[in-house]
Amino acid sequence: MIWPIDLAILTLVVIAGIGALMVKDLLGAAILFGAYSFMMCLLWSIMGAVDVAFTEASVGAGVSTVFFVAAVFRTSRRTKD
Amino acid sequence: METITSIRPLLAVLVSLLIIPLVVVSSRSPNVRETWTFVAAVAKFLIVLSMLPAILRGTEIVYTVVQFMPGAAIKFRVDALGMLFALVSSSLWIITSAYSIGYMRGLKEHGQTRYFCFFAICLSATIGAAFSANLLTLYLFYEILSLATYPLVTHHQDLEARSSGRKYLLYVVGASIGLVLPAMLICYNLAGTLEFSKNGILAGTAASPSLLFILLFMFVFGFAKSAIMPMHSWLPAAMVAPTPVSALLHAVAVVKVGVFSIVRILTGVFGIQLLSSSHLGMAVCCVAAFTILVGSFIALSQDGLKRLLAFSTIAQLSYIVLGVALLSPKGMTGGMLHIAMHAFGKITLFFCAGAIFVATGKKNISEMIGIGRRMPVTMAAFFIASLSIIGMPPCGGFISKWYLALGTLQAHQIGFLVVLLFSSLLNACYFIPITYKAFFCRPEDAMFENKVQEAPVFCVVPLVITATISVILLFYPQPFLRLARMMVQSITGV
Amino acid sequence: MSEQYPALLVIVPLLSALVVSVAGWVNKRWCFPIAVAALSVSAWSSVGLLFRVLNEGVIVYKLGGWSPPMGIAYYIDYLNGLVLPVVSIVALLNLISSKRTVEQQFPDKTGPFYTLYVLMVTGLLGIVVTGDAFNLYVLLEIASLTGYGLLAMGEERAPLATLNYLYMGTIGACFYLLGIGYLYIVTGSLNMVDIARLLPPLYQSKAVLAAFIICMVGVWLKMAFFPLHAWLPNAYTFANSASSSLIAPLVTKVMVYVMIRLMLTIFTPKFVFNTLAVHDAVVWLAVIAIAMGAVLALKERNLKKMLTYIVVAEVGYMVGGAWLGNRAGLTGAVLHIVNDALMTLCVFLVVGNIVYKIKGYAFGDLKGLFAKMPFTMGAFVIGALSIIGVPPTCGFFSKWYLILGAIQAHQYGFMVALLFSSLINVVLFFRVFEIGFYEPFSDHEGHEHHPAVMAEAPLTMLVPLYVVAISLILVGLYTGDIVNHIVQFVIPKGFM
Amino acid sequence: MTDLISMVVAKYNYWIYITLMMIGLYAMIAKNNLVKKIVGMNIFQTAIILFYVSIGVKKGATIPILEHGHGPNAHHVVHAVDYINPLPHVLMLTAIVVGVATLGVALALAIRIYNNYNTLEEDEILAQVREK
Amino acid sequence: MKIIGLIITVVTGALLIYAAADFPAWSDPASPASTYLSPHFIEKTMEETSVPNIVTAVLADYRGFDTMFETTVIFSAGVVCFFLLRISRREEEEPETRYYRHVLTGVTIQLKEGYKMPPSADFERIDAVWTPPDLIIKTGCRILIPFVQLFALYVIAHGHHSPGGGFQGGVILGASVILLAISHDLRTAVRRMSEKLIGILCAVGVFIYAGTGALCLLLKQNFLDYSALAGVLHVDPITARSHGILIVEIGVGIAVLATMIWIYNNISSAGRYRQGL
Repeated sequence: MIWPIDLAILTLVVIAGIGALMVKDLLGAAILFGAYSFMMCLLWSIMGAVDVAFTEASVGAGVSTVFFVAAVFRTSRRTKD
Repeated sequence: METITSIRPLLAVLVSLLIIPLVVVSSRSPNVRETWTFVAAVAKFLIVLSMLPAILRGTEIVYTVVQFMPGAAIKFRVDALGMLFALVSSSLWIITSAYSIGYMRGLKEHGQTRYFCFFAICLSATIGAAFSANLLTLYLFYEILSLATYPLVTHHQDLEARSSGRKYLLYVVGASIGLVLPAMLICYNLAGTLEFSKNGILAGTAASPSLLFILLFMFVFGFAKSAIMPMHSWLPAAMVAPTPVSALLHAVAVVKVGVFSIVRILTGVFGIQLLSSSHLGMAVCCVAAFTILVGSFIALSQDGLKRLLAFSTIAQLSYIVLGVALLSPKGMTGGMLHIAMHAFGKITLFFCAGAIFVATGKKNISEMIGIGRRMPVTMAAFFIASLSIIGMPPCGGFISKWYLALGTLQAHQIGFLVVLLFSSLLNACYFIPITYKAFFCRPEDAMFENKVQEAPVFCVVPLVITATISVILLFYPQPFLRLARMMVQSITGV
Repeated sequence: MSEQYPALLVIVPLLSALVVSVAGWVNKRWCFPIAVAALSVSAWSSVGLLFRVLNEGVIVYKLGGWSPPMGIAYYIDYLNGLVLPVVSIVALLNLISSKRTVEQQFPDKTGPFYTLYVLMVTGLLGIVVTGDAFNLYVLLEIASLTGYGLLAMGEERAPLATLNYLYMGTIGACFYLLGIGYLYIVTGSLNMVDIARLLPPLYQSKAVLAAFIICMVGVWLKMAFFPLHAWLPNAYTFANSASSSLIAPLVTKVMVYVMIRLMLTIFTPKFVFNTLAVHDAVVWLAVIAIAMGAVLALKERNLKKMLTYIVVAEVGYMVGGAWLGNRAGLTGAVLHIVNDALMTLCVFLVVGNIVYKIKGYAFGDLKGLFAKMPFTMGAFVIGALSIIGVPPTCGFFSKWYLILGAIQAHQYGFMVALLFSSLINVVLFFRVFEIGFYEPFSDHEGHEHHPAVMAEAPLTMLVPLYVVAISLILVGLYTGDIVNHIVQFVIPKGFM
Repeated sequence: MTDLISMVVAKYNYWIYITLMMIGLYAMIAKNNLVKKIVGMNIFQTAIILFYVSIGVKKGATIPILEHGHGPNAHHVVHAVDYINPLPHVLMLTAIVVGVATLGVALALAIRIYNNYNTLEEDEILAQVREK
Repeated sequence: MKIIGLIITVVTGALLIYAAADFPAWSDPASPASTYLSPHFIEKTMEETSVPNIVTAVLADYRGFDTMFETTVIFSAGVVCFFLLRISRREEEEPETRYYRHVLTGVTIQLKEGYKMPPSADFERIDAVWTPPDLIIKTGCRILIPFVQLFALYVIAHGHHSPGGGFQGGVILGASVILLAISHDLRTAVRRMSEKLIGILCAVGVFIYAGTGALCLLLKQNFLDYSALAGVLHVDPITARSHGILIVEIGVGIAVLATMIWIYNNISSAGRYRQGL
């Protein structure tokens, strides 16, 4: 394990997570959440949890994001916070 | 003491429940419906009566239905006191059923099927309470009785009935859940059993005097059906019920179950040794004496006949409590005997009030001047019954009062003797004028025509019977006196 | 076959949920009979299991043939042996009773409804039967997810209330998962019995302490223990009556079971009551829960919502009883799981009948109900008396043990709270009775004869209702046997 | 002090997981928008997954797939220290699935709410409810 | 609410940080989690199940019961989404005007209420908000999808030896159909996989899993004990376990595939099944 990469990804995870919650647009939040999931997936593959990472890549970064986008498309992008 | 195991106590309780489906099914044909009620009433009385010889021999009949935990079960034990009470209430049910038919049909009341159903439940609960062998069973039937009486009290389904029903529930159910239930559990925790025993289950436990004091009054006030002041004000309110309900329940079954429970608490849970050694009996006596006097005074100022009878009942109930709480053998005998004597007297009075209402629609005493000319039989019965309540010969009430008076002397409590005599005087003050005005008013004051027009025969016959029994009881007070004596003997050994 | 009862209990409903789902696409009329058959098998096997437990003691069933702690195992002891029949029978009765409601409310979606219904029961049964801490989480999620689906179909406000439930439920389940993770990190095991074996040397560890707190908070969230109850009233009130009468009786009770399981089996009473010694505080929380539940119920002018607050108060009963830390209290809590499930089912079935006929459950809709639906209201009276705690209904006896436990533990606050809530319940229910009985007020002393127009619910709804109502009394009468033969073995030896 | 620093450094994964979890929890409680709450819920869940995966990590070990599983050297001796603990991974596969299932249900609910009230902001919905 | 949230968060966080102090050091090979159960799995998996990917073995065999319910969770999520969102034909109001598009020429015609189009392969029904799909995306996806699906099948089949398995493969398969729905439109995707098929496939997938377990039960073994299948498959019990795992992974794959599409269909069209994204 290369700790600078590990640390960098951990930082990115936190930033993407906070970003997904802060951004004032739900579509943006959905995409940032996808990024967050992808970072998480990288983190887990670094930790050796390949199956978990694979699942997260397909579910978290893939299908979940699609669900979010679909739901936002069917409702509204507007958010106050 | 010898005991027999027999299912008869349970049968006596269940028989009136079993006819309820039949009553409901035959609700379309009133005659069939009333026949069922009669069948049940007679059957119940016969079952109770069939146990009498055994009890008089000095045996007890025991039957356990379910055992919940050690010392707490649904269990029946028929002893002399329970027998006394059961005899009174089951015999009066037959008479009240007849009276109910006359009253309800005479007034074309609605919901008669409901009325007869709940009446039957009430009687089951009363007999159950009379035969209960432990506090839990007693509580069970006490609660059933409270709830089954509610639809009867509020039978008219109008605003007044609702507010009275609220008051009734607040006092009776509120007190039993709020006071009796915790007191019972504390007892169970202290003694490990709830079974009534001769010496009292609390004797010999580590309860401190202050705890005993608190427990005693939780019970005395918790059984609010006994209408000990300040828990009395539901009783006058409950007089909105149809008169047969007031007659049987508020003169006999419900209120007597309250008093009966207190007697059981005093004799079976605390035990007279404990009560006399801790002077708790005195405290109960004081409360009872207070209730007797205040109740009588309030009765004096009432105009509504049923309200007057209600306050009179409040006072009379406390006689029983006073008698037992005196802890002297004679006083206890008097108190227990008063359960029977007062029942026959008071039920007659209520029947009369109902008969007057059916025949004339009058409820207030001030409207009854000269009524003796129109309803001579009813008013004659009224007079006899009021003599019984006052405690004058030739009526049964005299015997119980006599024993009570002796009891005060035996307990060296002259103060309570004064209370008794004074309250008898007050009783006379509020009863005698009614009869007097009914018969001996000046013709120009009379509010009724001089023409005999009695209530329906179903109303009149029962009250004549009960009045007659009241008189007979003076000359032949058996088996009630014998039962009361046996009970006292088994408790005190005297 | 009887040695496979533990598997049948969960597998039969699971498989038939799938069959129901397919049947929903092929022919909708098959869904209901299949669901009934499945739950009947479950009920049968749960009763069979209870008798096996009574005869043989604890039953271990190894799933996949792997012995624990490698694989997942079912442990059926007296505690879940008692709870299983309750869950399956309650679910079965409610299923039969709600047939008409479902057809009325979701004419096109009976297939998915029954699928979710049976899946939910699968989840609840699985929670009760499993001996693996993580497996419990998965089943918890099945029960929750299907529950969200069932609850959200209702009135206009139902989806929002359910979404709030979903947030809270997810937090609760995740807390539980996290707590199990903490236990796993210090013990390395997921099997409940195995964890209990490994824990004693670690009692002083901060991680174990945190695991316990987190698990408890999670479970409390799911069971709506005050002050974590905010999601419950709305979610249950606005749901359709078929779902609320499944979920209200069972979910909180099953979560109480999980709490008792955590306390007795995983963390063991020694840790909970001796090492931790916070039970006084929890009992006081329960006191507040009971009091607040009662007071909030008093505020409501709506029958169903009133009942949901009573559910909140009842949760306080059970939590308080379990945390009293003595035999009587725990007996009361376990007994109350059974009794409260039946009581709540009874009153919610009544609400279901009322909604089916009257299409409303606000107090204003209840006028004249005793005349319109006398049989339904008769059962309601029995249910109400049981909730109030009038003998010989079962509610009295669990209250009896709870109060006895409170006295023995010198927790007089808890005793007062129980009595207070009983009294408030009297007020609550008699208020409803009054409306149903008096209003519209009869004129002039009621001497008129009103021909009452009966509009009673159909027999398929009344029969299950009366089965429940009568069982309230029967369970009450057989309390002694239940306690002597089952409940007293639930409590570990050496417990006060 | 060095103890503290070394503890902080040695368990930094745990700190990150706690941070993420608290971010998610805060969002679920405090955010006003329903979809934002759902995002928060998913962050909360993934944080727990991160925690579990961190439990499984073992220094000097490789991914939990046996080398030479089949073939000529199939049945050589396997040492536990060489492979990462697989159990948390298994558990977390389940947790991820549960997460996506919950997400689907939550979004379905959000869409229904939007159909009823035409907004996703909780305060606006509550205002509409109160008006009725 | 914000302040309450902050307080709750801080308190919870403080508790967790406090507890983390007692954790074994991170990535410590001697921690209880690494020394208690996992060595058994790592060392015995090959002997007992003949599956090199330990995660797969534990997932589908040792803890196969968990995984069965995991599949059930996803199945119930699908049913819940359908139950909540799908607007049945009875409730659905037909739009007053319908639009049809001639596939070859792109000519769009509008039909007022009451008129119906004769069924014809040349015309396709479209919605009012229809936008022409981008040719590049359409063609690109059409080429991509077969490869995605092929890879997904590989992931399922090769789950014994490499990362992956039924769940991941199923998600990817589902994603390929979702990709079709996104790149074309929902009607196209639904035409390929009808709603009824999806609904039945979900149940069938879970049924394969649970049914395999139940089969073991019928063969006088405990539920999900795949070694019972040895007699049916004519292999030794260890290999039977390996095959059993493959069977249930296929079941998982089918269930997940169908459910993902189902959820997407319902969410993206809000239950109307007309225009997707």
